[in-house]
Amino acid sequence: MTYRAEVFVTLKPVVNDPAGLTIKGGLHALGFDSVTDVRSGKYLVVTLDAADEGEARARVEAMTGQLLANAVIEDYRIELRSEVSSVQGGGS
Amino acid sequence: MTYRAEVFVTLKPVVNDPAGLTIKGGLHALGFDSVTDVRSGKYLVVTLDAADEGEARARVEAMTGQLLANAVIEDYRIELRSEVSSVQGGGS
Amino acid sequence: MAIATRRAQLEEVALNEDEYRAIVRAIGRDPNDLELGMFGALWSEHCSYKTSKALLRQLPTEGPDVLQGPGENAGAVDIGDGLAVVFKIESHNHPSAIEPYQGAATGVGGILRDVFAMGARPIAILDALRFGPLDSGHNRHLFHGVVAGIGGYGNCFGCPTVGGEVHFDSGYADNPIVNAMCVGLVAHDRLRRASADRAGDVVLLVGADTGRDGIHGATFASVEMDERSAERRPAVQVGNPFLEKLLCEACLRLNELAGVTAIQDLGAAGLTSAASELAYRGRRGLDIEVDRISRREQGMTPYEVMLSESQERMLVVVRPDAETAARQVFDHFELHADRIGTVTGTGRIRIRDHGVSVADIPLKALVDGVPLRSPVASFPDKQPTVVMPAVEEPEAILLDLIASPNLRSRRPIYRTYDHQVQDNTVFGPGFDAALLRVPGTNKGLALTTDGNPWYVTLDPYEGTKAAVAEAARNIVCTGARPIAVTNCLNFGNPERPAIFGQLQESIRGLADACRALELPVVSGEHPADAGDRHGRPARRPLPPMPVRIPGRRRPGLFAG
Amino acid sequence: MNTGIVVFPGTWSDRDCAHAVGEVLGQPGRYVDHREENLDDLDLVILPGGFSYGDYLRCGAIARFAPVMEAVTDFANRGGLVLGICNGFQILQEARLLPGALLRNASCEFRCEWVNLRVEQSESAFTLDCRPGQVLRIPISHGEGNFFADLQTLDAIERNGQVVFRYCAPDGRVTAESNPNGSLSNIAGIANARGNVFGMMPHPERACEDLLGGSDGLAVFRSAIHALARVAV
Ligand SMILES: Nc1ncnc2c1ncn2[C@@H]1O[C@H](COP(=O)(O)OP(=O)(O)O)[C@@H](O)[C@H]1O
Repeated sequence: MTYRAEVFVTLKPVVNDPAGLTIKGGLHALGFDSVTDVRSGKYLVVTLDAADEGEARARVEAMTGQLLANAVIEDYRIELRSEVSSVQGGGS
Repeated sequence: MTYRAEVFVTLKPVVNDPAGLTIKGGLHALGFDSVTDVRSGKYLVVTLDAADEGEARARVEAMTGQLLANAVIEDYRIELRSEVSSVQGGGS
Repeated sequence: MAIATRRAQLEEVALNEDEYRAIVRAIGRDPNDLELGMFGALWSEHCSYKTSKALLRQLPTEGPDVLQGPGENAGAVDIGDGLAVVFKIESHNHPSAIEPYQGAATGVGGILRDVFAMGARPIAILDALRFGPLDSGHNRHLFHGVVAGIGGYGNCFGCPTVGGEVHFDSGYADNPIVNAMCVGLVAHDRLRRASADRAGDVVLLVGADTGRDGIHGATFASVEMDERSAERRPAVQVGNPFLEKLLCEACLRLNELAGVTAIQDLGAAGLTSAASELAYRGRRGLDIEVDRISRREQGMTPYEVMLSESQERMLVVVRPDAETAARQVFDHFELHADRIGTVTGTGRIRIRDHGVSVADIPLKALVDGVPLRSPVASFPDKQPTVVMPAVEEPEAILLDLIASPNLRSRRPIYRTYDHQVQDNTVFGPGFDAALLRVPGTNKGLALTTDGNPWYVTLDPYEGTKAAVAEAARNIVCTGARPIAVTNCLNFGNPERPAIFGQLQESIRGLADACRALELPVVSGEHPADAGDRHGRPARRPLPPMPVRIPGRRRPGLFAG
Repeated sequence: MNTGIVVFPGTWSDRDCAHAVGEVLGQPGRYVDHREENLDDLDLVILPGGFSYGDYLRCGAIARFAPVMEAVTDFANRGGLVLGICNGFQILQEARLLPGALLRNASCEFRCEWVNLRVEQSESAFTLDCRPGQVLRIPISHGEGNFFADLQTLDAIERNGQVVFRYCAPDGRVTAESNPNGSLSNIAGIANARGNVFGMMPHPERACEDLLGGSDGLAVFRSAIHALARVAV
């Protein structure tokens, strides 16, 4: 089966977010004064093959913990979707 | 009312994604061979005040179109949540 | 073919009926879609200089120190000690107007490839920029994006950006000029000309996979059919400076190997242009198996592959017995290489897709057969006049001048550029000209770009001469002697009489100034996409000049 | 001082470091490929600056898993001297050989300019040649050099004397204006608890010749030479 995982990586709340601040400033300069806060993060879409959802989730957790996020400064969240994989229909 | 909008900005599928490719290579090097694709994008959480959901959504659409994403190379998606704002309880 | 369809097709590839007839004469039949697309690309103003070629012949291009004049990836000049300096300037105006960060970044990427394709290690970047006034949000967006893009690419690649210039004027509102210059160093005996002159050699395509990038107007509706095709085609690319760094190191290492015949970068008109020019320069032919090329997307047609302008790709031509050694170099840098064809003795470029011939064109016609155009030139009968305002409050005027965007400090720009990496920067940005040490010698190299857009608008001939003179003065101020010039003539579409008139005058000025100063012009570009939105010419050519300091290294100079 | 200079894909100050250590200081050394696994011949390992793997995910995140990093970790655990400069510092943090993390500069912009560094710790292997409080002038060149650590960690490294350099004014005062990137407590360089692994954002290899603007960076490399000599005695 093919799975599509969305990984959201954000800076921990205690960590300063200069990019978010800069974007907020840019929005204010454009007249969007009602914006009170912007936090910036990463959005990664990982497509992977796995036997079942449990395996897929375990793999994405592992790769996020090891590589995609840095626990010193970042939090993350994972959302998993299964996809109709090309193999399914073919019966190969 | 205070709203919290999540903005997901991704490169259009036809656009080259060097970061995604490199991350995929990194995952393969770590032994995550089952990963077939990685696309990298931005995840922005914007907090803003607006009279109602319609206004909030219109504003976030406008700021995304103007600043947060460049339609030439990027797609975006917006998810809006209303938040219990501190003003609510106060009855002001 | 129905006339209406053909007219639409010709419009797509920006060729006219006369040019179409010339193609039919050259190949003895109607071209197919792919062939017409290939002619459209190589016969474009951008690749062929069909309009400006005759004018550019006026430029002095020879001199005792010139090792390579215009016509190669970049020019090369002898600086003694067995070393050559290789350099060129190029524009990326249109992509930068659409996506300033990536447009500028890929502009830097393109000019870096031109230099390392010659076998030279890039040692410096300079950027010459023009924007509309910064009180407009859009111009600010363009300005910040372009500056960040230039820094983003150069900093990541590891080549210092040591100088440049920036001007603001309403003529450039929404239409920035983004020119990037790259300078490299190479030993004479390693200087490479991209020429495939041995039949039987193997052609390798190295680097990024090929995507539907930059196919732009040179595409037919009839080939692509569905409406969504435009959407499938990104107008701007995302650059990959990391991959380019690996490509550069690999090419420099290949340059040391025996059996490597040619290295050529892929730029405008992609593989079509790179392959054709390589083979034509070597008076040979080329067979390409287009299905061997790795693609980024499924379902790409030979047309799309041959005309793709995907960045970070190089063509490498090697003797069959050197392929293994070349592959070892690519493997070391974890680069992907496809063997896509062979050099032949036919004088033709032949493309096959899964064994079926899809294009077969004589190279002479493709590379050198474009009928030259000589558009009408018009010259304004009166010089525009500028009225000097009365000076009433000199103190206030002085303060205004100091605060004016065209005079104020450029430090906010250049401190975002790594101007020191490679450990040779004696004077970085902030001086009249940058000064680099030439490693391993007691020499320095002074570099600058210059051009005053207002002078050029008022009088293209005198304005261009003034630009050369100012650049020469900047060089001399560092204690160096000017030795050569590259140039980027940012005028608009030369089909317009007023613009062609300006171009004509500007080139005459460039030629006269360079002759007077005994400076050869060894490379340059004439971008056709530099018009401003009012149809006025973008105001300025810039003749940057890399220069040598003869004599001893000067002690005790401080940068920073 | 047999020096190994590690080259990752995307590293660029490898050649600058080789120039400084090899040509200016005349020390022997070699480049170390990121796939190598044996560093036994070396006295000092330098992880130079650059954009390893384009810094696309996070600076140093992918490089930290290169085979050579296991060898670097062993080398460090055996007490070998390891110097991480700029991207090298980021890689050492990703590898957890040094504490904390380096965030984007507070300005959100890349900065290339000369800065002043106050020597906070002159017992470190890389500052032996300096006086405490001495001010060194060395350039920075980075977009992500904004030092961060949680309060507990920050407290610990301050107490242990692991803070080696702080950004300062030319007269040595540690001020907000002299902080080029928003680093916590103006921290520009830190060592591990044992003192043999050191990371700094500024580029000492760019400050080894007066012709190029200054030679204060030599102190870092000379200190390492002296530290090794001391061990050998
Ligand atoms: N876009 C730029 N990129 C890099 N350096 C720049 C840029 N613009 C200006 N500079 C540097 O700032 C200094 C002053 O620029 P400028 O005002 O154009 O000088 P001048 O008019 O004296 O030639 C020069 O040393 C130049 O190299």
